[in-house]
Amino acid sequence: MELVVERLEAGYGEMQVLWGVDLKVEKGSFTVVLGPNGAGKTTLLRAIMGVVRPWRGRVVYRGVDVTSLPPHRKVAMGMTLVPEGRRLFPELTVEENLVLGAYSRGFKGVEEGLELVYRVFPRLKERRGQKAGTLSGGEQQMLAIGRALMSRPRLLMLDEPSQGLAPKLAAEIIELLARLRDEEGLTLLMVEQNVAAALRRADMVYVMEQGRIVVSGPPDKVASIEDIRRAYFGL
Amino acid sequence: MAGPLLKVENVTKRFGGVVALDRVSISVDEGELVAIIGPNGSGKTTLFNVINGVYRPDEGRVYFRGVDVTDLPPYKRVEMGLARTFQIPRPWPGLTVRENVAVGAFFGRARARSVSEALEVADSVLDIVGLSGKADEVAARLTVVEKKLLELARALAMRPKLLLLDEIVAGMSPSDVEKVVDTIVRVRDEMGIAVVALVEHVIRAVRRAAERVIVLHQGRVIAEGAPDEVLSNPKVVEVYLGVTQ
Amino acid sequence: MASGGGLEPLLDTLKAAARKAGPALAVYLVLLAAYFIFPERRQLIATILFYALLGGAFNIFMGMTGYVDFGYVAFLAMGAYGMAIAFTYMADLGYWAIPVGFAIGAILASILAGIVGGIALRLRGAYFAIATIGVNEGIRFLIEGGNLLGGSVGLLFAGKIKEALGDDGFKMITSTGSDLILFGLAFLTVAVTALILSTRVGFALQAIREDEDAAKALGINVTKYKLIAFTTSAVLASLLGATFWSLKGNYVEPARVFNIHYTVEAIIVVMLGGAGTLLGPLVGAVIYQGFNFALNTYVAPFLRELGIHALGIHLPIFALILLAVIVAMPEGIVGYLRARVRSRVLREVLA
Amino acid sequence: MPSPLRAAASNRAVIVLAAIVLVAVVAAAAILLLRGGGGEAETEAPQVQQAEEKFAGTIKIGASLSLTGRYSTEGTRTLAGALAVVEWINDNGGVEIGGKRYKLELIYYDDESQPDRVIAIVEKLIKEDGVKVLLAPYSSGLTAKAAPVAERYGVVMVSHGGASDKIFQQGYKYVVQVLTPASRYFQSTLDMIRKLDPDAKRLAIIYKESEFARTVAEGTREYAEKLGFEIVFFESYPADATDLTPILTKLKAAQPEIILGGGHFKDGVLLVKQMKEVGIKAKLIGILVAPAHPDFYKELGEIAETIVYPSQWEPSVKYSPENTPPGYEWYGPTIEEFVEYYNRVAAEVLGKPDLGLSYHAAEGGAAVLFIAKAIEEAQSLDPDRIRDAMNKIRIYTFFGKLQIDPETGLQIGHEMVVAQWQNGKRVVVWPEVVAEAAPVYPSPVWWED
Amino acid sequence: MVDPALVLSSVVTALLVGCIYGVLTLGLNIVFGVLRIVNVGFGAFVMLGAYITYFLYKDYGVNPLLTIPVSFAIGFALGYAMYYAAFRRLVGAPELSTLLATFAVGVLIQELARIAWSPDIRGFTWDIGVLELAGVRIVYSKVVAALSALAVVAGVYYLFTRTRFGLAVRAVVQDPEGAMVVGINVDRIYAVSMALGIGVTVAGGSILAIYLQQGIEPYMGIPYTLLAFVIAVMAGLGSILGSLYAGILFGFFEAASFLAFSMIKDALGLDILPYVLTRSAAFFLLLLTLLLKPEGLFRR
Repeated sequence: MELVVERLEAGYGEMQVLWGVDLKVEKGSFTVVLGPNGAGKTTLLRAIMGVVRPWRGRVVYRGVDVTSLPPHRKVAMGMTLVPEGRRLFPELTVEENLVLGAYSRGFKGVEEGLELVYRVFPRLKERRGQKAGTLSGGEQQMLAIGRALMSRPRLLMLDEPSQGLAPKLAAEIIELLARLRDEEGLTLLMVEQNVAAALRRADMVYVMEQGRIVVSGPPDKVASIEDIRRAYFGL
Repeated sequence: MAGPLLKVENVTKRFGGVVALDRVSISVDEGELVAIIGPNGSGKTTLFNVINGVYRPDEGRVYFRGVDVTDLPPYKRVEMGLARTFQIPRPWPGLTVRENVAVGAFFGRARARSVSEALEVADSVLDIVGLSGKADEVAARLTVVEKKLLELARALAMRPKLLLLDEIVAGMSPSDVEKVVDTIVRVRDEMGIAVVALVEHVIRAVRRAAERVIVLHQGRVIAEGAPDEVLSNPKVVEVYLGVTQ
Repeated sequence: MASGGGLEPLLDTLKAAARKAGPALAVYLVLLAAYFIFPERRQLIATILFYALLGGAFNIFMGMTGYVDFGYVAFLAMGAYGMAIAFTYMADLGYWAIPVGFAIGAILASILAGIVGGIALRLRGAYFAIATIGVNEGIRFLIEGGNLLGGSVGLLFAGKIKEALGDDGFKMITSTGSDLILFGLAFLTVAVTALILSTRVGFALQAIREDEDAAKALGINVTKYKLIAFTTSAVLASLLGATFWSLKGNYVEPARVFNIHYTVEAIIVVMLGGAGTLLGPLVGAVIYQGFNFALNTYVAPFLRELGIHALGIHLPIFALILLAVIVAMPEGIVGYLRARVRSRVLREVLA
Repeated sequence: MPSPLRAAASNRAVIVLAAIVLVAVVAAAAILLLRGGGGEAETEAPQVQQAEEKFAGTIKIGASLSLTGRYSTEGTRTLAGALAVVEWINDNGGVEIGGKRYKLELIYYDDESQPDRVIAIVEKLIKEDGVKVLLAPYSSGLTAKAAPVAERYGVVMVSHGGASDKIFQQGYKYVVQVLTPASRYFQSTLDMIRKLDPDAKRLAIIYKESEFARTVAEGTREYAEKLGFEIVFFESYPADATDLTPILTKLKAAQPEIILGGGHFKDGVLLVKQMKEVGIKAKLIGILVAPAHPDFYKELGEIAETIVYPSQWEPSVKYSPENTPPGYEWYGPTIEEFVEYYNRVAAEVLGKPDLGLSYHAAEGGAAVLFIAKAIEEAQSLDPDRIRDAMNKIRIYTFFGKLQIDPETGLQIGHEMVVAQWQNGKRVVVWPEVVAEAAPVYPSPVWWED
Repeated sequence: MVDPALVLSSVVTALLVGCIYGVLTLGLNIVFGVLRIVNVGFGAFVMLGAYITYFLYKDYGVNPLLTIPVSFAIGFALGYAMYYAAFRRLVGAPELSTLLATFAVGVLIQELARIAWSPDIRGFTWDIGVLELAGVRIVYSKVVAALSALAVVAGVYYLFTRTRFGLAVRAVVQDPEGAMVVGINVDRIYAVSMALGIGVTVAGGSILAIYLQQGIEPYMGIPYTLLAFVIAVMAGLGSILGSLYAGILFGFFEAASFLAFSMIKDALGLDILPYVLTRSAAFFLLLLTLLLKPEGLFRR
């Protein structure tokens, strides 16, 4: 198991958001968490990463209990999060953003890292000297993923990578992630709303509602998936 | 009152070189429930902000209740009966739910004359949206859906003539969507408020409630009419639903 | 509402205001009683009142809007100068010089509030704080450098008060008279604060404090309400400055009346007690001044007896306590209690 | 996270506890703060203390002094000086009233150099501690705050560190002064220059922008014009100026022969130092306050040479019973005795053996002397009788002549001495009767590079 | 009417004193730029630096220049400790809390200094000669102080723009959460930045002491706090090189307005105080800056 989450509870201030989430991510898999706004998907990723401190429960990464480690330690261990809203450094150049991705490695292997990212996202190479804040939405998303790749992660977590993107672009991004999984041996854990594109590639699906996992299983085995899709999008 | 409640006439709005709205004209009658749909970046939010006065259009005029409000600041329009909710709810986190709504009752068209009056209004509106049980809770502690309902209540407490709803059902679970849409329809029916809702994804909600749908694409109105008719319009399917289907 | 008359909402408002004002008024009444029962502590009580009012008037703006006006002391200075001008140049008015002095001070303060408000209220956070410091220092150095109103020497006018009010009048107004005016100001401040809290103004201000952009987008005329609070706070501060520094102290010196130290003390009083609450500044002032007075006049001599010569040791101690309060109870003592008290009655008392 | 129920329970316990503690603290504080010494104030007669056989009782003098804050340097020395004289008087039989001898006691509190503290302290001294006479706080500003309180309670207050003239123009009845007022600070210096060099004409005045220095500067200008000087430069600088070079360059251009000015210690040192840097040369440079401080030379070294300053008092001044002027009566310790007591008090009572002696100390001591003399003359502790007695006092002390203007309480007897740094020492050079040495004039090539 | 020597002297002073202002403001600006904390207790740290130089020079004969790194190290340690003792919990807290907390720390340091070193005003003389230039005398120690100030600014600039630490700091400033997820120990960056800011402030105090050599006392830093605020706003809160530019500009502004007010006074025979009015003008300049260019004059 790449990642095991057990009875995870977390929240902000006095407000509890996660009410005991159990989740397993298999090595090399593409796991997707679905759910409406406010279900706690983002909080789940933030708690796994340690951006918010879990209240209770455990997060085990590759057999090591990492529940209370700070994010920078987790990045060093191979976990990386592409956060909601991308969280780029808008005043820094594209390349500076990418270089910072290798921070946890003490900036080792920056050259190879950049090579990889520019191979995957040729657009970024064209814009390497441009400030990140001036990129288009799609390019920013590429940069966010590229920056995450710079830390050479083994587990890549993504928070709504399709947010704000045209459906076509969103689908492309997801295809690309799937390719990365296949080529680079990444494990992917993704939180999404754009169900259709996500489901096509997922190995395992969890559906969250109000801070709890309500349905889980492989996409084709979860009987209600179609219903969910219809329910959310009316299509 | 003669004429439509809201009339947007040939409005153009540019940001730098980008044309966000390109000669958009729409009108809304009293008590009507209109949905404006369109993909991200189609200009929906810009149109909203032109209507409520956050942006001033580069060209064109906006009329509300027969008055040219193009140059009026937002608060004046609110006093005339325009209320809105936010896509990402923004209640005042430190105030209680009741207090949040009471602020609404003080401003807008309602203009409560005393605190007790404002709180009365607040309680009655909270009843309508089904938040009475949380009245004494601090707003920060509500769930996302509850915050959206709170925003709706706050807007209603202003006794608006026209309610602008920005993505109110986005990302809600199906049961919540149903609940909220029912509430909106009920409010419209009981209070006679015209509603303009922005909707990006949740077409189901549009089908369920809207009487008229306006489709925006790249800053232009590309279709308008009854929901079923518009949603089956091939042009709309192409630009709006895109490659997904 | 059925009658449509204006009386019912007014009564409602007054009732709500009275409920809010009750606890603070009660504490002031206790202080007033203490003032008469313990004549040897009148100046201590007056000093506590000064700080309670310093915090109270400050609180109307800062507590309700979240803006920190570092140049706040300038409003006290306006009041102090107003009263000083009245006596220095219009001593033949006799007792009328007092209301005239208050009026000049209040007018100066509201003009200043209008100008500063118009310029600086557009700024937020640290920028606003620094801009207001700038205004305060700018005026001070203008008075000194331009040699206006006595320049850096300031106006000393005890003699003029004697001239206007006679010897007995002087004694009365510089002691009991000004102390009682302070009490009057205290009641006024509480009443005004309670009234604001009980009307749309208070709701608007709280909304602005919580999220100014949301308030604006919701149709609240943000500028107007900020200015109302700012000016109210300024005028009350000017009355305080006129009373405590001019009527009681008879001496207005720019280096003192524009001293930022008083702003910091106002913040301390408010923060100790709790921002945005009526009881807060009062509690803060009692603790701040009481603590100071006790340490200074009882503990320090006691230590001296023991042979410990640490002059002013209470200041670093106080700084540490302050730091601890900020880190552990950011909402102040009253705020801290309110957030943790479940009883509704008690919560209302603490509000 | 503890369970909500448990949390609520523990919360309640904490609140109850907090409430109890709060109530207890408030009650204790209220009792402590408000109880006061009501009983004491009623006792009109001096209190009898059995322990001290020698004395029939104690007379309390009160003081609000700046032991911390911006006047703490001066305040601490004032305290030591006042305590030194109190001890000297007690060692020499105390104060006599009606054939009985009373011990003096100084009750003092720290006012942190804050005017608003002064008010409460002065009242406490009068009402609770039952003091009969007050020493004013240090500085004119604080004295101006304390004066109305003393006035309202009808207690005599002696100003020793408030040189302001203004306070004495307010018609206060109970406020009197023992030091030379600011407006006369440079008078003796100007007299000296006139005598030494009747041809000197061009005078520059540069002062710190403050009430005190401005009063001095204006008094100097007025007196200098009377003596026929031409004022070629008259300007001020702010208290916290970082660099005075520009203003000094301008002063240099005015080509003065004599420069008088300064304000307080800090800016005075800076002023002199930068005068050298800018290369100003003059026949005589007189600076307020700063040169009187022993550290002045320590910091400036040779730059301080030949700097002249007006002083309320110098340890080396030769006031003695022998040169008592006619019409005056010698009273109190000799200078040697004063210095001895001062050093002992500083070391033993205040725990500061290295507290340098300055004129502030002498001022504090002089105020105590003036009070003691007045009580003996009045033969009473009644404020009005003390105040009346003060009008008649003409004494000569280690501090020099003391005599007040009966109408205003302003000091008219005491004169400034003029001192000069010569070879690393402060030397009294004027007036001639009490001078140690002749002034060096003109300053022989004031600064050579 | 205007004496050329006066003008030249004003220019030189403006330049020299401007560098000092610049380095002082820099200390304030680092803390604000990274942690968004306005250090109201600023003056206390300046005072600390001045005392360090004073004691090392007076008691141990250390060359004052060498005391600058010592001050920096002490300030660095102090800032680091302060962060973990109190300010860690205040990152992101409302302005008021941080303003008061820094104020309390300032009072604490000042009062401890007063108790430890007495309120006496101290000074020293480090005379390394004078340069005479066209009738204007320039003291070498001032030049040395100004050059040290430039060196400190240059060092900090290099650190923030040319090193990977600097890159990480800028990342944290722009998006703390983004920095967190790329593996930056944000807490550590805050701590080091606070340490750096306080270190530069204390070192600035040493430089100031070399410049003035006089008036060292526990409360000496207070006026510099206000001044540094004004200059920081002109620089743009958080701007590094801007601090220096604004410092020098402010030096020139002071000199120019002094000359202007002097001329007005002489020409019109007004009873005004030019040097004091200069201060007034400075604060109105501050307001004007805030009004017209709130992001500062030197913000790119």
